[in-house]
Formats: sequence, structure tokens, C-alpha cells
Amino acid sequence: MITFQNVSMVYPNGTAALRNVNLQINDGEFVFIVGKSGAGKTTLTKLLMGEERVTGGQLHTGKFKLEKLSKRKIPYLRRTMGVVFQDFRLFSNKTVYENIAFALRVIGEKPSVIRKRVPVFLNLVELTDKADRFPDELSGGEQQRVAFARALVNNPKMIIADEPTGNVDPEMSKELMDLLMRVNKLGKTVIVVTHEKDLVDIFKKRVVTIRDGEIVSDRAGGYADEIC
Amino acid sequence: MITFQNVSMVYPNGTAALRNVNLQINDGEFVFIVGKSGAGKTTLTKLLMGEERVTGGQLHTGKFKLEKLSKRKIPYLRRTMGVVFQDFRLFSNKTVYENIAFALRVIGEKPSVIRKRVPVFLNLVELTDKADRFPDELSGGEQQRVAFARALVNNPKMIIADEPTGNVDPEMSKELMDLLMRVNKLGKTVIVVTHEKDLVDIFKKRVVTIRDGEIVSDRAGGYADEIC
Amino acid sequence: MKFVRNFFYLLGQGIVGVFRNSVMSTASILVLVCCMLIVGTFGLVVKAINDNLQRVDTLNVIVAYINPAATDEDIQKMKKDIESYSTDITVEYVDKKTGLERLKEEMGSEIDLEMYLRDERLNPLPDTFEINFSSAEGAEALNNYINNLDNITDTRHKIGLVEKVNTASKGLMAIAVILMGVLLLVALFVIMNTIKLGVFARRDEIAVMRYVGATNTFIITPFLIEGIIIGTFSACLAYGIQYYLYTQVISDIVRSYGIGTIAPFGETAFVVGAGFLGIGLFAGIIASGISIKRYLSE
Amino acid sequence: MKFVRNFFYLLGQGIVGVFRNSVMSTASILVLVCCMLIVGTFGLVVKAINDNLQRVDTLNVIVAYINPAATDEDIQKMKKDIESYSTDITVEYVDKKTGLERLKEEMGSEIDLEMYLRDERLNPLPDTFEINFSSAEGAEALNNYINNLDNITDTRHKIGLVEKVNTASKGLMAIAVILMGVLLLVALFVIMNTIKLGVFARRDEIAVMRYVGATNTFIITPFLIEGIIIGTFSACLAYGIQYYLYTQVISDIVRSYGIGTIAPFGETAFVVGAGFLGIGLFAGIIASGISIKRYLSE
Ligand SMILES: Nc1ncnc2c1ncn2[C@@H]1O[C@H](COP(=O)(O)OP(=O)(O)OP(=O)(O)O)[C@@H](O)[C@H]1O
Ligand SMILES: Nc1ncnc2c1ncn2[C@@H]1O[C@H](COP(=O)(O)OP(=O)(O)OP(=O)(O)O)[C@@H](O)[C@H]1O
Ligand SMILES: [Mg+2]
Ligand SMILES: [Mg+2]
Repeated sequence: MITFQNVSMVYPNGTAALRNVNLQINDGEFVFIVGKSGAGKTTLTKLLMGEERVTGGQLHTGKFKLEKLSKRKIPYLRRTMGVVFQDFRLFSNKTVYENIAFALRVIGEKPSVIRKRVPVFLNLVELTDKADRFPDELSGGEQQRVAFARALVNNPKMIIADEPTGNVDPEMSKELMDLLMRVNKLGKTVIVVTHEKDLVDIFKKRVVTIRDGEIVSDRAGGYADEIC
Repeated sequence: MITFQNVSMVYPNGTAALRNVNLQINDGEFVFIVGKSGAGKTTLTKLLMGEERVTGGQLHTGKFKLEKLSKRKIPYLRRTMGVVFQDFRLFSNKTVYENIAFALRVIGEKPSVIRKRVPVFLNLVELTDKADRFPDELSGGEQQRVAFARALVNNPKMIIADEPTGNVDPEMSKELMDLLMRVNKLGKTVIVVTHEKDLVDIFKKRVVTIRDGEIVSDRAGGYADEIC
Repeated sequence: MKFVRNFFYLLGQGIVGVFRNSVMSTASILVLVCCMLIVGTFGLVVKAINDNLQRVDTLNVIVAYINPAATDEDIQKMKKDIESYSTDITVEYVDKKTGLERLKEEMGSEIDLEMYLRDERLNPLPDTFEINFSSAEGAEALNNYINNLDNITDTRHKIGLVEKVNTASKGLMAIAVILMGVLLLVALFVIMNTIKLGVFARRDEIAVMRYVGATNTFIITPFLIEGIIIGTFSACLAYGIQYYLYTQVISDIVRSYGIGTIAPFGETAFVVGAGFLGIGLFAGIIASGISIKRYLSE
Repeated sequence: MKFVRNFFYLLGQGIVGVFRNSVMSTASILVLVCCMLIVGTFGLVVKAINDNLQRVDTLNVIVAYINPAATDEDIQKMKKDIESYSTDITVEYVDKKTGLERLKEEMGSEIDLEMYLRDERLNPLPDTFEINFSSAEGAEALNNYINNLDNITDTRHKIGLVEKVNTASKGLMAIAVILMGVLLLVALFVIMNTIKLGVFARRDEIAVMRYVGATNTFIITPFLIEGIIIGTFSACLAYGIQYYLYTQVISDIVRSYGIGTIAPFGETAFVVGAGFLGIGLFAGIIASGISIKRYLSE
């Protein structure tokens, strides 16, 4: 379970990216986070993964109390979540296969397990035939799918995706969302930051809307049209 | 004028990203390029800016014959076009202001001119108050707008934008497109690669659809639904 | 099990790192080897000089001229007196005839000294004591003591020269130490550089590693291993070259100049090896440690 | 106008580069300065040794012993013969009385040579020629020639020693050259590294520069300037230190040992300065040129 309690986040330069956020996300929930550019959506995911630290309030995910988590524990926090970044963040000098395998290598997984799991996820994102390519030999959408596979491969309890469909065509977009739905059905918490009104409208799920760092709406189904 | 004549592009690893493409884009035209992920859209823009070289056929833009352009001429080719990249490609150690100013600095523009033009374009993309920030202090959408301003600031004859609205909310998306329209009205050629069906549908402009490296449709108005 | 698996993976990554950045690794090794060889060579040469100095007996001698008027008893008493001055010295009485014979031997054939040998009264040389001492320290005082004895007209010695040679070999050692210090610093910089370049080349990689939950140990270890490999390899190489230099070049020079003898390499082999390895590991670990630590804490 | 504007902008960027990467710039400068100082110091010391050797007359002398049976005419003729051997030599006739007087002076008081001076028949010394030559080359042949003359019984000389000293100073110079070569290589590596680190740190920047239409010249110039600044600064620093070392340290040592005299720094100042600047610029330009070129062609 994730709980934001009066969370605020002010960047060193003084930008108040989040103000007094209260939010509870239960295990196994599916949540869309929407809002204008610069509203604070990415900041929210950065807090969750320990890349930035709350400057006020309390933020707990599972057993981790993020407002006072020591630096040395952050790697273990990150192993509980799979993250798809807005800018992919792949290893440019590792092949697609190695990129995905690395998430398992880091947690000291057995080579035999790695050899079994990676192809499954390669297949899931339809990149089996591009397993030996390097990221810059892939199109934008293909890179995004590699990021997807890497986020899922070590079977995390939670998936966080920041604009996961920003670079793929509508059809692929829908497929990736379907994938997230399936993952969600397996009991994983899924948090998706997105601008795609169409998708949000189709999947009748919980939608949290942020404006200027504050939560202005939190309800099930449909993009909050009046806001954007 | 841009002319593709039987252009094909095969990457060193053997991927045929473009096959026998014939396309003519007149000065002052506005063209959408659409297609599935991996269809070859980005490859097409890379050819236009001399980042990759055609492996067959002929490609001319203005006075530059790209199939045989010497490396030393490429900088001059690039100065005739403003490019917005899928992954922004900003200077991470320069502020927003300096990022935009740099495009003018490169062509040896006078400091007085730089001081006059940059604020105008900062204002155009609504980032005047964030002029002194570094790119990683900006949200994804804000970075994309910086890239936009940089592409426009040195008054190029042609604008190429690869997924320029992938990371911005629908409202901002529309605004950026409007901006491109205005720029187009000033007589500049505009080429936009996008997945956003909505936008393509709204602006009744020429739409070129690529599938598996081939142009499968080239007509005015509306996303080619049957293909994606 | 997990630990061992990780260890071998990281060891492999470290080795890959050395080769990936081969120009820089070569530079590091080059500098380190230079540094070691300079220390080693200077050290060994100074040692050889010292060894030989101790063997050059003629330097550690005071020759005391005895007043021709002294009686045999006087001479016997004087000898006792001098001998009792210290346990570290030996005193030999050389009468003027022996002195002349030695001179004749030294001079060779071109000067005919026969007639002086035949008629003792013609012998211009005085009787002397030859006092051997073992260390230049205190030799000055000994010399004064002897000089002030009754019946000693004068003394001759090369104490000043011994001191000069000592100072020179100390100076040589000082230059070696300074050179070594500077070179070690340079070596540290170069290795830091090498590792830093490695870190830089992989900074995106490191960033991503941290995003997927890699611990600092997991990230640092390959770089440390890279440093250790560079240090160890340099030490081995330097040892080999030093062995060659010592047994071939230095010995050759010493022999052909007839300057003295030189101890076999075996005597100092362990010290040289341990020293080189120490320098190598020190430089390797410190340098990689610093450069990666600084990066991670950013 | 555009060119000048660009030039100042790029000069500024180069200077910024030096400071941005200050640890590495320091390392480069350190290594370069070491390299220069080692070359400079060895060179100057070897020069001083050579200068002094030429002044030590006693080394460049052959003493030839004349058969006591030779007549005055024989001696006059021999002198002419020897003098005609070469224009580079001077011959002095030293009769046995003069020889004995010199010996007396040398020996001091403790040996009484008076009686030999009074009675010429007791003088054990032979008459001699002292032949001064200017260069050790050919001295061996000269010696043989003299030795084979009738009425010359033997010769004495220190030609071997002169050669040894010459070889030693050549050896010293060879060591300096090797050390210098290695250090120069190291310096090149370190500067390459510095520049490469700079290039790496800015590789995204460079990539973006190329996308917005920057020419290669525009990209390369700041790095070249960085290299030139490092090289020039190192040369100045090394020159200053060398000046101090020479005028204070080396001169002091020479004087306190009484080894010989030493030429004022002014005599070699220009050569030293030009040499250092040459090394600095060479290393700076080559290193930055190579590292950025290689990067851009990737
Ligand atoms: N550098 C490269 N080397 C080899 N293959 C490449 C390279 N870049 C792209 N490709 C391949 O070429 C094809 C076309 O890629 P391109 O990037 O043009 O697609 P795209 O239409 O832009 O897709 P997207 O919408 O996902 O960005 C893809 O199959 C891709 O895998
Ligand atoms: N590192 C940073 N330092 C300072 N300010 C920052 C930093 N990162 C983001 N900001 C600012 O914080 C605000 C929220 O940024 P955030 O990235 O969370 O927006 P977002 O909702 O993800 O927007 P987008 O949809 O454009 O990605 C913005 O005003 C942005 O300029
Ligand atoms: Mg964002
Ligand atoms: Mg693309």
C-alpha cells in the first residue's frame, strides 16, 4: 500500500512541484495520473522511487518509509518496483536481451533463471527478433517496449509508467495498456502517468488529476476534461 | 523543395528501414508523416538532416544533393532546418536561454541579435519564467518546448518535428500544432511525424503514411485509420 | 552462492573494463612501471654504491707519521694508546723500509729506488702507523686524537672524501625519493583518470544501474578490480624489467668499469617485488576508489 | 568580423574547459612540468660536467719519461718530433730537478727531500716531457707514438679515465633522454586523457552541437586551445622552477663540493625556454588534436 500524507516537494531552485498531497493507493490497484505539462506528475513518480525526497509530509510504500529512508536502502526499494521512464533509460551499450537480463542480474538471479525469463518477456513486447540489437538501432516505440519488458521481468509488486505510450502508435498504445491491465489482474499495483485522453477514457479506472502540484480530482473513469 | 527518388535505406545490420520511397514536398507545404512504430518515420527525418545516408536512390533538399553530400557540408545543411527530436537533445549543462541562444551562436550571429531574438521565442513557448533553468529542472513537456524554440530561433526554411507532442498534454499539443501552422503560414516547410490521430484529423493537411518502409498512402486530411 | 555468482560477474566486468579502455590502461601501466623502475633502480644503485664503499679499505685509513726521533718503546706505547681508543679500529706499524718497498711496487720500473733500499739512511720515508677504522663517523675525532699524540708529526686520511661520497649517495637517494614521489602522484592521477574515463564512459550505464536497484558495491566493484588489475600487472612487468636491468645492464656497467662488485639480485628480490606490488596496489585501489566514490556521491 | 567574434567565444570556451576539468588539468601540468624539469636538469648537469672536464687540465696530459742516457740534442730533437705530431698539442720539457721541486711542494713537510735537491745524483726522478692535448680522441694514438720513440722509457696518462668520464656523462645523458622520452609519452597520455575526459564530459553537448549545424572547427577549437593553454602554462612554470633549481640548488651543490665552476643561467636561458615551450605546445596540440579527432571521426 502506498500512502501520501500531506506530501510536499520543493525543488532546490524553489519550485514547489507538489503541495500537500494526500493519496492512498491500495495493493493491486490501477491508477492513472493525469494533468497538464509541468503539473507535477513525474515528480510524484520520482518520489515513489526515491530519486527525489519529500520536503514535507510522509510517504510510505509497503514497509519503506520514504521520508527517512537511508541512501543505502534505496536499491532495495527500487527492486520492489518496475519503472518505465519518459526517456526510456536503457543501457546504450547492452543489447535488448542484456538490457532486460540486467534487471535480474542486479538482484543476483541465477543464469538459468535469466535464460528462461528474458525470452518470455521479449516475446510479450514483440521484440524477439530484435533481441540482439542495441537501443540506438531501434525505433522510439521499440525502445519504449524494451523499457516495458525490463520493468516487468523481475516480477515487481508495483509498476510505475511515465508516459509509456508517448512514442508508440495508437494501436501499440492500446496493446501496451492491455498488457498493463493483465499485469494488474495478476495482483500488481499499476501507476500510469499519461496524456492520452483516449486511453484513459476507454479503461474505466481510477484517475487522479494533478494541477499545479495539487490533487484536484480523484475518481473512477474518464479523463478530467474540464481541467486539461 | 524536397525530392525523394527511389530512396532506400538499409541499416548496417541489414534492416531495410525505407524501400523505394518516392516523395516530393514543395516549399511551404505542411506534411504529416504517420505510421506504425518501426515503420521508418524517424529514419526518413534522419535522412533529411544528413544523420544517415541513403543507400539507394536520390534525395535532394534545396540545393543539397544528400546522396553525395560531403561530411564537411552537413553543418550547412543543418542550418537550413530546425529539428525537434523525439528525445529533445538539449544541452544538459546550458540553461534554457543558452540552449536556444546556441543555435544562433553556431552560425556566428551577433550578440545583440541573440539578445533580441531569444526572448521572443522563449515567450512563444511560454517559458520566459524558466529561462535560467537547466533542462533536468524541467518537466518533459517543458523540455519539448525548449527544443521547439531552438528549432525555430534561427529562422530556418524548414522545420522537422519528430513526435513533437509525445510528452505534452492535449491542450499544449494543440497549441504547439497551432504554432507550427503559423510558422507554416510564414512560408516555411513543416514536416511533422506523429501518432496523434486527433491532431491529424483536426488539421486538414497532407498526410503521408508509411508501412514497413514503404509509402502506402499520400493524401490530404485525416489519419489513415485502416492502416494503424 | 549469490555472492560468489555476483563476484565472478563483477570480476569479469572489471577485466572487460581494463580492455575496453585499453589506451588509458596502457598509459596507467606505463606510468606506474616507470615510477617503480625509477625507485627500484635508484635504490639498487645506491645500495651497490654503499656496499662497495664499505669494501674500499683504503678509504677508511688514517696514516700517521712517526717522529724519526721516537724510540721503539715510544712506538710500542703509542700503538697501545691508539688501539685502546676504540675497539672498532686496527693499528698496523709500517716501518720505513716496508713503506719504501710498497712505494717501489706502486711506482713500477721507471723510477729506480734500488739505491734507497740498499742504504737505509737515504730512505726519505718516515715510519708510520696505518689505522683502519670501520665507519666515517667519529673518524675526525680519532684523527685529532692521533695527531695530538707526542711523536706523531702528521697524519693523512681521506675522511673528507668518504663523507663526500656518503653525502653524494644520500643526495642520489633524495633525488630518487623526490622523483618517485612526483611520479607516484602522476601515476595516481593517471589511474584516477583511467578509472574516471571508465566511469564517464559508463555514467549513463551507472545511472540506469541505480534505477534498476543495483547497490553501490555492485557498481563500484568492477572499477576497484580494474584498478587492482592495473596495479598488479604493472608490478609484475616492472619486476621483470628490473630483474633484467639489474642482472644485465647494471652488472655489466659495474663490471666493465671495474667499479666494484655487485650483490646478486636474489638478495633484494623479495624487497623489490613486495615494494612494487605495494606501490601498484596502493595506486590502483586509491585511484579507483577516489574517482568512483566522488562520482557516486555527486 | 564573424570570425573574430567566433574566435573570442571559442577562446573563452577553451579557458572554461581548463578550469571545468581542474583536477585533470593539474595532473597534465604536473606531468608536463616533471618531464620538462627532468630533461632540463639532466641536460644542464651534463653540460656543467662537460664544461668542467674541459677545464681540468691535469687529465689531458701525457707524461713521458726520458731515458737518462739521452743527450741534450736527443731531447731537443724528440721535442720537435712530438710537437710536429699535431698542432693540437703543447710539449713542455721538465728536467728532474724541477720534477723534484714540484714533488716537494706536493708532499709538504713530512717527507724531507732537501738532501736529494742538494745532491743531484741522489735525485731518483727521471727527466720528462709533459704533453698537453685538447681532446681525448686520438690521445691513445699519440700516446703510442710517443711511447715508441727512442729514448722514451715509459709514459703515464689518464686517457682511460677521461674516456670513462666521457662515457659516464654520455650515459647520464642517455638516461635523461630515455626518461624524457618515457615521461613525454606519459605526458602525452595524460593530456590526451584530460582532453578526452573533457570530450567525454561534453559528448552529449558535442552531439547536439552537430545537430544544430556546428562545424568541426567550431567544435574542435576549444579543445585545441585547452591543450595549448596547458602546454604553455606548464612551460612557464617549469622555466621558473628550472631557474630556481639552477641558480640556487645546483650552483650551491657545485660550490659546496668544490667540484668546479658553473655557467650563469643566462647562457642557456633561451635554449631552456624554447625547449620547454616546444615540448609544451607539442604535447598540448598533439594530445588534444588526437583525442578530439578520434572522437569526431567515430
Ligand atoms: N541505427 C539503427 N540500426 C539498425 N536498425 C535500425 C536503426 N534505427 C532504426 N532501425 C530499425 O529501422 C526500422 C525503422 O526505424 P524508425 O526509427 O525509422 O521507426 P519509426 O517509424 O520512427 O518508429 P517509432 O514510431 O517507434 O519511432 C525499425 O525496424 C528499427 O528497428
Ligand atoms: N530537477 C528539477 N529542479 C527544479 N524544478 C524542477 C525539476 N524537475 C521538474 N521541475 C519543475 O517542477 C514542476 C513539475 O515538473 P514535473 O516533471 O513533475 O511535471 P510533469 O507533470 O511530469 O510534466 P510533463 O507532463 O511535461 O512531463 C515543473 O514546473 C518543472 O519545471
Ligand atoms: Mg513528466
Ligand atoms: Mg521514431
